[in-house]
Amino acid sequence: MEPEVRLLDENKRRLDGRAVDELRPIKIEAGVLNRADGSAYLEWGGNKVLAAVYGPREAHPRHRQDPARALVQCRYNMAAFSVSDRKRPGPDRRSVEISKVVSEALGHVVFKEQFPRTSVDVFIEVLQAEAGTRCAGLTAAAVAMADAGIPMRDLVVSCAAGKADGTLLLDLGKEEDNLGEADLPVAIVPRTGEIVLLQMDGHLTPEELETSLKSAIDACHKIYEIQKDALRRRYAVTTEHGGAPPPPKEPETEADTPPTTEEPKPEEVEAPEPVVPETQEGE
Amino acid sequence: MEPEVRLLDENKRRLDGRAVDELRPIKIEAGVLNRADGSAYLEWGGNKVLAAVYGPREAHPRHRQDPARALVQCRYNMAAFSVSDRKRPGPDRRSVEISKVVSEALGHVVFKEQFPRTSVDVFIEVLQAEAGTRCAGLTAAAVAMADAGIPMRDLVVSCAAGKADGTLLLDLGKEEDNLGEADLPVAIVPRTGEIVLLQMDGHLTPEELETSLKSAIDACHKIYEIQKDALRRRYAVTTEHGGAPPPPKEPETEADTPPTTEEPKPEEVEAPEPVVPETQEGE
Amino acid sequence: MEPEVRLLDENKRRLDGRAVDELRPIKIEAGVLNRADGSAYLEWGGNKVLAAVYGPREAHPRHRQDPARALVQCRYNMAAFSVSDRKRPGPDRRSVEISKVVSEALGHVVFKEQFPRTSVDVFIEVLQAEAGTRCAGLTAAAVAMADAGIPMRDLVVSCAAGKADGTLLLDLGKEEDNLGEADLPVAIVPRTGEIVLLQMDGHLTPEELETSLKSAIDACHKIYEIQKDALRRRYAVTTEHGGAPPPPKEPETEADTPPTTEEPKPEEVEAPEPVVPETQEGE
Amino acid sequence: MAVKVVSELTRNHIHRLAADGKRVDGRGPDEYRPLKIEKGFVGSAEGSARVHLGKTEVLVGIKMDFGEPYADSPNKGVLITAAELIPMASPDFEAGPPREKAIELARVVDRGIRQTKTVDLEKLCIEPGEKVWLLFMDMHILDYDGNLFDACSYGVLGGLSNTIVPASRLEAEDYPLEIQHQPLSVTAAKIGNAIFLDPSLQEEQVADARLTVATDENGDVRAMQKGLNGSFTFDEIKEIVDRARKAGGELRKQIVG
Amino acid sequence: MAVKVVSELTRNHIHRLAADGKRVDGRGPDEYRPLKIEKGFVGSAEGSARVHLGKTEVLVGIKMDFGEPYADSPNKGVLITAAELIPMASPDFEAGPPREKAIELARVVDRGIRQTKTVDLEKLCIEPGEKVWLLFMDMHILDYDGNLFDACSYGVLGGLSNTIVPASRLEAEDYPLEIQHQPLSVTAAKIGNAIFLDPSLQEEQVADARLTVATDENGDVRAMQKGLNGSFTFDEIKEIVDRARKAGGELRKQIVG
Amino acid sequence: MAVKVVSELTRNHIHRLAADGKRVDGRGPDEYRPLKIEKGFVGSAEGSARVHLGKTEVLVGIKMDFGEPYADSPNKGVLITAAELIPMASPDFEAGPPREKAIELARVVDRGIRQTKTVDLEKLCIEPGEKVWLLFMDMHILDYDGNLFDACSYGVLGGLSNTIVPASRLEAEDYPLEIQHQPLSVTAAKIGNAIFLDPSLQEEQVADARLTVATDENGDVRAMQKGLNGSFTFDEIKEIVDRARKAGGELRKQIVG
Repeated sequence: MEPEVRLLDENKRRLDGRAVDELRPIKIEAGVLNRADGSAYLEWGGNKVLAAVYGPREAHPRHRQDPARALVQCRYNMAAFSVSDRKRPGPDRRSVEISKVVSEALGHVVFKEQFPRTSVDVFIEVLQAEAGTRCAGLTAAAVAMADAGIPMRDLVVSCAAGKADGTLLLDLGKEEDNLGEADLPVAIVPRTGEIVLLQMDGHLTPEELETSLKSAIDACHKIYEIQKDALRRRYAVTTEHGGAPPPPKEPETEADTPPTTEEPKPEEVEAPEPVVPETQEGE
Repeated sequence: MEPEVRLLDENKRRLDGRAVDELRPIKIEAGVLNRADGSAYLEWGGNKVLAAVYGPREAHPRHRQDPARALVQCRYNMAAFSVSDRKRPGPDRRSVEISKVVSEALGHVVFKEQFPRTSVDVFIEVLQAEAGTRCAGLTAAAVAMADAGIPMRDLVVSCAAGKADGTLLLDLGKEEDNLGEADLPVAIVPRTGEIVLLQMDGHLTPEELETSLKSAIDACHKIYEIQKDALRRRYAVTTEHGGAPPPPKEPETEADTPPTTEEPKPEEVEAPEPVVPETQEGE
Repeated sequence: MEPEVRLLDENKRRLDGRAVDELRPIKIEAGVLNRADGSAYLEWGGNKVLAAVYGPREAHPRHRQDPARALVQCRYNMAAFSVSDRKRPGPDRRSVEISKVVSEALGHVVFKEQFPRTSVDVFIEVLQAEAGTRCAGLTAAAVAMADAGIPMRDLVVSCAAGKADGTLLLDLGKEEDNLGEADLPVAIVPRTGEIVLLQMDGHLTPEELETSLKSAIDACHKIYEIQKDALRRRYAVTTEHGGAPPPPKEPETEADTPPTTEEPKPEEVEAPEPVVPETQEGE
Repeated sequence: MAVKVVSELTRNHIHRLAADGKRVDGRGPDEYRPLKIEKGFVGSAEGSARVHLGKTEVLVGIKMDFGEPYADSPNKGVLITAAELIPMASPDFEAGPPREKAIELARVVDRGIRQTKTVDLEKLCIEPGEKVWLLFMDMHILDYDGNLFDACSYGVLGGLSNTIVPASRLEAEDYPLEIQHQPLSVTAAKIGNAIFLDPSLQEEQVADARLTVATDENGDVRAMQKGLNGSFTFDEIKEIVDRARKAGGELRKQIVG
Repeated sequence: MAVKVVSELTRNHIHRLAADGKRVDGRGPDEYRPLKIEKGFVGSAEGSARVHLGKTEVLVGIKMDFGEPYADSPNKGVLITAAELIPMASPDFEAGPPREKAIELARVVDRGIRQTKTVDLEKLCIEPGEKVWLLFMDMHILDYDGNLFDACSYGVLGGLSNTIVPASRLEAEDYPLEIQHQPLSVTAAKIGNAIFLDPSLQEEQVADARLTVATDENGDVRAMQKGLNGSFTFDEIKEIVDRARKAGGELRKQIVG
Repeated sequence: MAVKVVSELTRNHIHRLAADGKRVDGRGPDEYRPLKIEKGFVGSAEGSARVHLGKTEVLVGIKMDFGEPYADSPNKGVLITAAELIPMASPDFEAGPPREKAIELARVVDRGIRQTKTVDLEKLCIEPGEKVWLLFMDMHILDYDGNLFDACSYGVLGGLSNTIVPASRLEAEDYPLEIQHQPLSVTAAKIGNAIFLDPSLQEEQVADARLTVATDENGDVRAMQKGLNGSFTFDEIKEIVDRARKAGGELRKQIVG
């Protein structure tokens, strides 16, 4: 794993010119599909991800229904052509695991008790992949859920930090991910700072872990602004996609908050302007 | 696809001696199985096909039931030993597609509204295959449905036309199918001439397509007579297969019509003596 | 199949030193698992087998329920690491067949009519395999069923006889099984001598078959004592596995009979002291 | 497969007759239903046989192809047996991968053929360790009125006995497959205390236990399989083996001629 | 897929309009919904096209890899077509292996491409009998508002027309895949006695019969597929072929243009 | 797997205890249940360990075989990890292919082993690009009373530490597999505001969130996995990592000795 390729130049600039604590460019658009109850398209560096949400709808098969609350069920899928070597269609073990942890993370913010016996079905399709697809997919899925008007405490937002070439990096790119020493995908609920997804593989000292985790969390807050902006644009426009967008199921009360603030928590600190420390991240 | 083997001699005779507009020999026997509600055995050139029908019976799984009408569900299957290279048991993609188009074609003639929530299950087993098995199977299946006493407007009958060696041919044989330029399987309801199955692959000009389609339709009318003859023989004999055949579920009213004429359509032109034009066919 | 390895020396001693009519060492322990309703661990020569029983519990899927009686459903499974060449996880055709015949054998002794619509689920896991695993598994399963308090007429006990190197042998070992001429697994209900499992493959004259069958049956009676002993020990101890064992669902009435004698059959001959004839066995 | 229910009336009727040694269709205890074997029915197969056993009908096709030998028998061809209980044959059969009933059927028929060394697998070796003949025995059940074990056993033996090895694919001449032995299974059903050979479907549905015994042309036993929840006594086993040997001898004449 | 239910009201409304030759969205009988093709959308694919046909959206990716040729065509590359009706696209689509609808879709699109010899498979041979290019055409349905046959047909042709053969993996230079023909499918739906091209989902749900016709740039027919329980007359077939040729010509300009 | 229901009574009881920092079975917050490891239990495996962690029991078998390396690591052996939640172990486990719970378990345990470079995969190369050792780590769950992540982690490390490479199959001498590092996972469950290590099944069923941390013998972190719908604060993560490092050190002594 000692990379022969140098991933950082003498000025600590990365292969794609980024600083160690710099995110790849991120672009989100909400409400891009017609059939789904809610949807979002996200580009994050070379990642292109689509998320769609159906529900709350009757969960099936029936025996999976929970009589006390809604299920939040995510299916993460990579298109066959999304990677260099064609991926066989259908879920592999990696996809199954990602679907599970993403479902758990999204489940935290949904007011599940309001919709017993139903399912909120979230579909993430990776159309083009370039390191960090689970973070990209989860971030897109939260926007799609808001677009679908699913009552939620807040959005969920995800970003990875990591280590490559001996240096802590934010939001690992492809080579950094392949040749790097550690990857730490994180997802948080921005208003509370709660960590709802956390995975790690590689090699980090406890101190490095703490620094990386903080760096990823800070980046999440930045990405949160992009999410909210996408939702604001979605409900500002009316006919861009041929026809007025459906009103969200929950009325929007404030212009600058997403339509998901069913239960505002005024006592919580508003997401501060994130300060990305001298660290680095990646998937 | 320029065949090195010549498929026609200088007199326009085909490899098996047929004229361009000549069908292979066809033989049908109705009521050949004991357990099934209706059945038929068909030989068509080198094809040996068995069809069996069960139903109308409760459709299952339940969630597939249609509260307003019966389903007509066909399963086309090739025995492992029916082709030169042993076929892996179980449905392949080709079988799934054939099952679908055959189900749709047969569904057209069944009085489905009389049997809501049920299924008419049709099983086609290809025991020996030699080009044109879907036409053979569909033709046998219609006889088996009549044998089962399923209320139907009419039989369905199928034949293919096509092109090989630059010439339009009726009812392509094995080499003609493998080396030929086009195949056009057709199924009709003979009394009305309605086309209920139509597939094509290859290369035909619009004029060739029209000629071939006409040729296949004309051949269908000839085969219809063989179908009716099989049903007449079935209800003329009593104990050939050990035991009297079960009476059809709908009473037979005329000796020379199949037991399927639940709703006679006297205004429709009786199938004319088919005149096969100077054309040719195949699968 | 003419073995180049001699499986017997000049004194008719086998590779592992056994006499032709000698069983491998057998050890059974009942009640070894916590979650299962009943369980047993068995070592038989190089075989290590675990059996667990759940039930009677609601059978599912529902459409498999029998309204008149309980199902007895056994799943025989080999751990991937139980054989020299790693076995792919999941049931192969051999396992499916063994599960079927073992289920049928165990089903004979259960008072199934007492528990309509339920299932008695028996799980046999082969942890280490060395010839004769179905006999080992079935023998262990019967003890686990008794441990679970399933009302049974009697235990079931199993042993194989066979032929190798031209000689009839009891309880074939690994090489004897691989290179031998015949294998005859048998299971009986010891109190009545009824034969509830019988399979054979190889080559035996009718006389050899009779002798082998008798030999296997006699051995079964010996193994029955080991089964009963395991159950006696199970209900004599109280806290060996951390916590008192659950009382069997049916009260134990006699100290020296297994807790399964729900319906004692005093008229039946008590299992006689088995006399193993000059024969031999194997799987 | 859903649980097969037979009316209590039918069950009692068959059991009452059986108590008198009588069968519902009037056959004697060891009497087989009419057996008809049509060999070479399938031209696309290397060998085949269509078997009618009463109202039960099976079609067996033998196919041969090239393949690799198993690592532990590099100089032997490979025998592959499969049974399909297609839904055409019975309202109780379902489409889909083989369930336990089809698997048991294929394995028991295979055992009879394999254990008897019906085919000399070493003669099916083409290049040791590299290339051997695969011999596929596919059993297609067309009409199910009981006793598939025997019908398939006869179909396989019948199919093998008219198989032509397609050696011309190897630039040699085609030749008939050599059959070394003629194993035949005979199946008995126990109904109450009666034991009948060749059980019909009705008999199978009310039977307590089933025993299939495959014997070779010398009357030696090559494979056995007991089925169902019931039991046999030691003496019953002996008796069935004896009756199976006798019945097998007569059936063999009809099948291999 | 569960049975799709449309209200009787909707059904009657569409049928009444159709009786007057009118469509529920105001289109003319042969008028296609707005078609938008974005080629090269997927950078990780050798070729790709994102297609919007009205509110229907599909993404087609073309991937190339090395593989072995089929035994009966040792000097030809291999074309592999797959469709995924992912549950994102419709509440009626389920996760899991492709069902009959997806299989039919993939096979019909494949037939159009293959029968037209759109790609010269012999040029995809690297080493005869040993190594050839596999050409994967994966159709990902993202938003389902009817007429997948045509949307996928256009996506595949669009994707192939911007495919770069990654020959640099063979120490050669990458080069654009050559397209020999431009097959395009046109799909018609019959509603009562009316026949409309490019049926929307609503129209599909109430249609009696469906016919897809793939024509090449010369207007010759290369593939056809009739669907649904209804029927066509001989004259209707002729008419549809004629209309398909005309419509195909115009669509072709937009796609390969 | 059906939804696991725990009575509200039990749930409240455990939560009330947790609010006081107490556990339902009287253990301290960082106290593991009794751990018993029996190495070499399975003679047919190259290495094995049977683990009792309280009433949870798992059996891990290590098998080695020849195979081909991955194309992108031609000089490395291949590690394959699988978990079977067999229905023997719990009324909630079903037969069949592994579901998401088993897949997550296998992947998380695998990650700990792989990321720590516990085994030097380059030493498992036999012939670069051609032939390498496959190292199968199969985890068989026999009795399920919670915390499978840790029980399996210990079983795998225990199994690897007594694995003998069967080099005699290559005409060499068998030798013990070298273990380079000793990763151990420690799992914490959050119940209300309390955090307990080694959750029992009852605790798992009422827990809000779960965190598994695999550390090596230096206390560095090698793998983590958060589970369940609940959340952790930044400080809780730090605290758990700290407690995991301490607990891991003590457990390591028991396992690798």
